[in-house]
Amino acid sequence: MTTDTTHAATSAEHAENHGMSNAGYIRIALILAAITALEVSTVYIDFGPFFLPALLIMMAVKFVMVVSYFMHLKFDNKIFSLMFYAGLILAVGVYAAFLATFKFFIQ
Amino acid sequence: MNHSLRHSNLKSRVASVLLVVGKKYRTLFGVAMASTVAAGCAQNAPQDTWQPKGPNAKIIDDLQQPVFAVAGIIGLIVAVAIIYVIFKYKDRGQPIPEQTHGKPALEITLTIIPALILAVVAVFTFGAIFKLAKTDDTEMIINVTGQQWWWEYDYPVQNEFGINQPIISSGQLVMPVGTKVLLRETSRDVIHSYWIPALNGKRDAVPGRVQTLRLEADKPGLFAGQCTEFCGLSHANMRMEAIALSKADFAKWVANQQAAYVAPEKDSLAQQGEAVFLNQCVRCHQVNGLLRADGTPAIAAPDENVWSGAAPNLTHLMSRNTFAGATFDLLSKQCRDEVWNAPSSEIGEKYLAGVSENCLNQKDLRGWLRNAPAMKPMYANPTQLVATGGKYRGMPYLALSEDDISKLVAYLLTLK
Amino acid sequence: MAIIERETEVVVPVTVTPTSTYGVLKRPVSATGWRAWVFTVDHKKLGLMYGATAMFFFIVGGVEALLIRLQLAAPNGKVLNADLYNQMFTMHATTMVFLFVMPMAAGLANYFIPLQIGARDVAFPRINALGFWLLLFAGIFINLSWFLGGAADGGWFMYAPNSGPVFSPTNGIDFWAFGLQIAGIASLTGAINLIVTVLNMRAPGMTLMKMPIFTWMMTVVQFLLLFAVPVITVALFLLSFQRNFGARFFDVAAGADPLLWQHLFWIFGHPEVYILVLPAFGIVSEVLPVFSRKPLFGYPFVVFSGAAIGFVGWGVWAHHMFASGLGPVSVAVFSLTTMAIAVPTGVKIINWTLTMWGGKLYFSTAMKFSIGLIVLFTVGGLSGVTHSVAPSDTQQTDTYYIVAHFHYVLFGGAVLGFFSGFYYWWPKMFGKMLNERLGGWNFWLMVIGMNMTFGPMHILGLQGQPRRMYQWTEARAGEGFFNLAFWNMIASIGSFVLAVGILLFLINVVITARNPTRAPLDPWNSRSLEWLTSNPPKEHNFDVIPTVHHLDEFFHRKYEEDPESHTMRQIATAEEIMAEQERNADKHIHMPSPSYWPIVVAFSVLVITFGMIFSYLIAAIGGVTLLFASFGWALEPSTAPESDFESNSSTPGTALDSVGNS
Amino acid sequence: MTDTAVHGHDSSTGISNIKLGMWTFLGSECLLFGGLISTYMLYRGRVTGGPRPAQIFDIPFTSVSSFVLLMSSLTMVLAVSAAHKNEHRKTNLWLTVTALLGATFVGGQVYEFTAFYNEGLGFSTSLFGSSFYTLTGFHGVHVTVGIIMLMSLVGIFKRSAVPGKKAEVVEMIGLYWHFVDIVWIIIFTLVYLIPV
Ligand code: HEA
Ligand code: HEA
Ligand code: HEC
Ligand code: CUA
Ligand SMILES: [Cu+2]
Repeated sequence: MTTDTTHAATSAEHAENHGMSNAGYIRIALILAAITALEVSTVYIDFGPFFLPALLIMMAVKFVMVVSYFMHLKFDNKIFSLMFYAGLILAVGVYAAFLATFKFFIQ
Repeated sequence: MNHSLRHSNLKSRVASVLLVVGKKYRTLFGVAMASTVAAGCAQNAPQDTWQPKGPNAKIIDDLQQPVFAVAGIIGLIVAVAIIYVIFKYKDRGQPIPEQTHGKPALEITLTIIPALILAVVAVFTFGAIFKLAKTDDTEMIINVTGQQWWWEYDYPVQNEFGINQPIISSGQLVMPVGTKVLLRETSRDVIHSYWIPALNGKRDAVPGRVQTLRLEADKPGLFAGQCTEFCGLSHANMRMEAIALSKADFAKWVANQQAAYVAPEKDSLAQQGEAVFLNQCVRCHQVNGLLRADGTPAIAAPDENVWSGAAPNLTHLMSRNTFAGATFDLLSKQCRDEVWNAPSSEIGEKYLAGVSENCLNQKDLRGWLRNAPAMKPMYANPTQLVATGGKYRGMPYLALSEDDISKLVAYLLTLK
Repeated sequence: MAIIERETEVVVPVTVTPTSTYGVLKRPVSATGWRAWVFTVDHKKLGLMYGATAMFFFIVGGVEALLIRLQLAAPNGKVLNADLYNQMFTMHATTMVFLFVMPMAAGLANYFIPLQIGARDVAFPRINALGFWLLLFAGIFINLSWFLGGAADGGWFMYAPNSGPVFSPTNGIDFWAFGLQIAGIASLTGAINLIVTVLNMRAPGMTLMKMPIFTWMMTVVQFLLLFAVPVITVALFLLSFQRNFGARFFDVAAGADPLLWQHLFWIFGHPEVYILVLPAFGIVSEVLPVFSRKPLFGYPFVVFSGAAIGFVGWGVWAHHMFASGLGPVSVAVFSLTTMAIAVPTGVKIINWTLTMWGGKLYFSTAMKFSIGLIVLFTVGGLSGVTHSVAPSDTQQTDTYYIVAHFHYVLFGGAVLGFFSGFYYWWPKMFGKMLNERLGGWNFWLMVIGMNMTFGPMHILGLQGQPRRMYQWTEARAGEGFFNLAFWNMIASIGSFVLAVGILLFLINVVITARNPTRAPLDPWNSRSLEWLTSNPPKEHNFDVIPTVHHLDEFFHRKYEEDPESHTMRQIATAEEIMAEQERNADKHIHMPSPSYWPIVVAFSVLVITFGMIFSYLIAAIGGVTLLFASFGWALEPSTAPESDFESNSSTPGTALDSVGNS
Repeated sequence: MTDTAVHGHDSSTGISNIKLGMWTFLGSECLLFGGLISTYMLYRGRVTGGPRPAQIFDIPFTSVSSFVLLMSSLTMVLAVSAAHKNEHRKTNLWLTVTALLGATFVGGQVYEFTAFYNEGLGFSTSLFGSSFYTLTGFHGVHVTVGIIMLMSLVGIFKRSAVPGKKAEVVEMIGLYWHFVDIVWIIIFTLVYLIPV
């Protein structure tokens, strides 16, 4: 269990888990670019009531794609996902509740 | 039985059980806290939270007494269990016991019981929260503004109470009994909190917001209160009192507050005092109806001198019993006691008498005029007011001569 | 329980430390004397340094508290003026919370987590050292404000807009805000470090559900820190930007809502209170089983309830704002969640009681403190439940009833827990036993003193005495013998009883240090892995990394169940087990080498913050230093190359000596 | 195990300490940026003086710089990939490109800030101003720190070959970089695209 063996273990893990070729990355990037274009289009095209949900969904999709593929979370040990998503979900939950209390401000 | 818990049959039955338990074991909570209670409490502590004097405070009290009792009982159970274990299982040379790792069934039971107790408490809590938040049954509105370090009351025009022009007062809140009064609170600088324990819980006065607090008194009386949000240097000296008057007495009070200004008699000391006042005080303090020597109305401009932008309106100063954030008495000790210890039925009369020359607490009022910041910590040293652009927070030291002070006192005494 | 120490004469395994310096700049060689401490990256030394720092600040905060009590002993107190009083309680709370309880917990976590999980150090030793130095500098920095124009005076939750530049024109709050930022970085790095350590460096066989409960509770605390610290970081940035760069965040004239600060502070602040108390819960959960000779009752329940407290603790923050004007819906929701949190906490109380139930109780001082915690924390917890009933809380909030609540949970919880830990672990940390008789006095004076001090505050509060008042007046004190004056006086006297109790502890420490008798290897007949090391542990902790088969591994190496009577029968002594360890010791253990960089980096951060207050030029200098120090850090390998290690087996026991040097 | 050298601070699970540490840190950063974003969301409409968001935002411009930052994530991941394959020159190349794209983004932000300032939105102008500059400024600082790290890495690699761990170091900085990118994904939508 020296540094070297540990490192060997991790790079071995990478070798089999990398899951993506450079072409794959480029494909992801293209999808991301396309979504961004779509996002920006909402400024110019009126999507009516779908506007807000659509924007938020696109945002979430981009977010998850970068995290899963560029950051390898999809292929890596689950514990990394746990650490990151715990923070993310907590943040979303707490801050949503926080903003909600301002809305519930009744008097 | 308390009316606040009378919603449904089941609820009220649970409530009455809790209440009986509550009354019976009222003191146990304190006992569990290893203090001698009940007998140990001060009598007539003016800010006692366990002596409601109006329906809103009663809603709270009816809710909290059973909760205190339940908490006390649980505390006692834990304490008894620990003492029992200590004596029963102390090391008497017995063998090391079996290494058991717990009994899930017992565990789950002992988790569910507290959860159920709390669920019951929660139901009543919800009821009380929404009852205390009601505003649609309001009968009278008073605007309350906190600032460093005193409270201003502003009674908007409400003809049904004889209030035909806004009344502005400070320190002591005067209200009619048996009337659902709604305070609309805000602040001119930092957060303060309005609290008259006998009438209701606290509500913060937050700058930029208007927040409401219901008050209602059952009987005429004087109720002490204190600002309870830390608001800087003189937070400790930001007190207030609520005075509940019978409806008739309240009408008299209103009438007096709206009475026209009576200028002091010619060539009296008071008239000289008026001149000093015009010279020194009116830049901050408004006295309605006061005219300058040239006959124009004297309008105070506190916003140019004081950071919060206001100073107490002194038009009817002597109708109040206390001054400077209810920190000091305007009444001498003896006269004060007469008002405060009067039976409920006589309070109105005694209070409406205001401050006469004989009853005036000369010492404190003169001290105040001599050097206000020495009596009550305030930001009044001009060299330290860079951050406020030279504006005071509180009343400054004015370097008045004793002569002027005497004149001013004479004048202030006319402001009934 | 008397265990005679047996002289073992096995080959002492050696820790090899590099003998030459290397790296871009020269690297400190593990030495003796002050260098051994200042450049150390050893988790045990850092733990002790955290502990000593925390203890120092405990006394500072305590003396501040005594001044407060002196002032309030009688009406119209004249000991302090209003301005000074406001600084005093602000700094009392800040010191106690951020510079005593949190560092003390960090110290114990540092010292014992690696030992309890069978590791040789933490995951990032240099970051560990950085954390300590940042904390120390933060403490010094905040307290320097006393001498540089006045300390912070806004109360420990520093509500806006009262904390704004207009209402608090001195530098005190700037010191406070920047100082807490530094302490925040320290906590954050510590949290990351310990989380990784716990997740990644457990000895073989130690699954999460075999982990000692102290480590578990500390892990929950680290997660709370991990997520709570950034929230106050944001709040402090907003405040500092407002105070120093003209931002408008809490400027009502610009339309700001002062409740923003309250939310941000309490989103941090409530998890914070569990950060303060869970370490103590962990200690108690170690101590009670040891002195009951029984495993912790319902270990999984205690673990999950700890996690549940940590989790639910995120959804209750607005119970500090019941009077702020949230509106009834929010109030109702937060009232409910607050009640909910009493359930998992109750689980703990119940499990501790049941752990003792049916045990074989030995009342050492450590045990006394733990039992004291159960009872006194419960009192504080129950008053907490009375606050959770929002309408009642509007009568209680900002009165001494609240002050009573939080001192019962903080002093009766966190502080008693720490003292339990001190008595329990002292032999492990210093190889000496604290005097038990003095310990008894220490315990009783502290418990009596604390009840005298904080018990009356329940009454004071319910009688309507608001907190944070530099003076109280007889006009509002009521009549009768037991009026507010009486209870205030009792509380003040009590605080001095308390001080004497704590003084006895310090005396005990001195006496113990002078006493040459060394502690036996396993004085308490303990259960968890940290006792599988010598007293104090060697630099590399374990001669062999243990393989774990049980919860309470160490106990199960010593005892076996008698199949008939179901009682436990001893099969080995601690000495035998240790001797066995030494025989099989790993031959060649590389420990991380000391480093200059942690203290340099920490110091540059200190310089930057000074500069933020006094001159941007200084800040810039600090920034440049920080940049270079970071490069130095990054370019320094965390261990020396193989060739730099040289066996120093000729001087066995060096590691022990250097730790014992304290 | 007994005969090999045992380092005191090694992982016993095979999971890299530093990577786990990095992810833990990023989890924590979610609450940092969450707080700043929430503050902005609360205050974005509070404009007592100075321009409103919709009056000054230049969506096409920001879209372009957002796109630049997004693409820097691609180059970053290519650098990581090259590092794992031990392609030193490619690694350095992609790292440099990433840093350049990042610098372009920061440059865009500096330009944007100047433009807004000239249109009357200062840090102290309004709550919108304070919270906007704080949020985007924090993000900008994160990007800048990332650029410094990338450039330092290139410099270090050029001078000496960091043995063994190189790929891991690149990967860590990559994680940080991507995180900064995803924060911008959120900011771009919530701040710029949802009108006030
Ligand atoms: C160690 C720190 C700590 C801990 C553990 C707690 C624990 C709790 N706290 Fe406390 N609290 C503080 C520190 C702490 N608190 C501080 C510092 C403040 C003031 C900050 C300031 O204003 O300066 C404060 C303030 C505070 C308030 C705001 C008061 C106000 O300002 O108006 C409230 C309101 O709900 C509250 C509630 C609770 C509750 C419900 C718990 C619960 O977790 C308690 C749970 C425990 C028990 C209930 C006892 C054991 C349980 C059983 C035996 C089971 C059976 C029980 C029942 C069925 C009830 N606390
Ligand atoms: C962990 C936290 C912690 C701890 C341990 C304490 C410990 C103590 N606290 Fe503290 N306190 C707080 C946290 C804590 N407090 C907080 C958060 C507040 C709120 C502040 C605010 O409102 O902003 C507060 C506020 C507070 C107040 C209210 C002030 C006010 O509202 O105006 C009071 C008043 O009595 C008080 C008293 C004490 C006392 C007597 C102790 C004692 O237990 C101290 C015991 C320690 C010692 C006595 C030191 C031992 C010293 C020696 C052994 C050396 C002997 C030397 C000499 C005698 C010179 N505290
Ligand atoms: C720069 C402004 C300023 C000037 C000038 C000033 N005051 Fe004041 N005064 C205040 C403020 C502010 C308060 C409220 C202080 C407090 O209670 O915290 C106050 C309070 C008072 C009170 C108590 C009022 C109450 O209802 O509680 C009296 C009486 C008083 N002043 C009289 C005077 C007299 C008489 C003069 C002139 C000689 C004077 N003041 C000059 C600002 C001023
Ligand atoms: Cu106003 Cu406290
Ligand atoms: Cu809380």
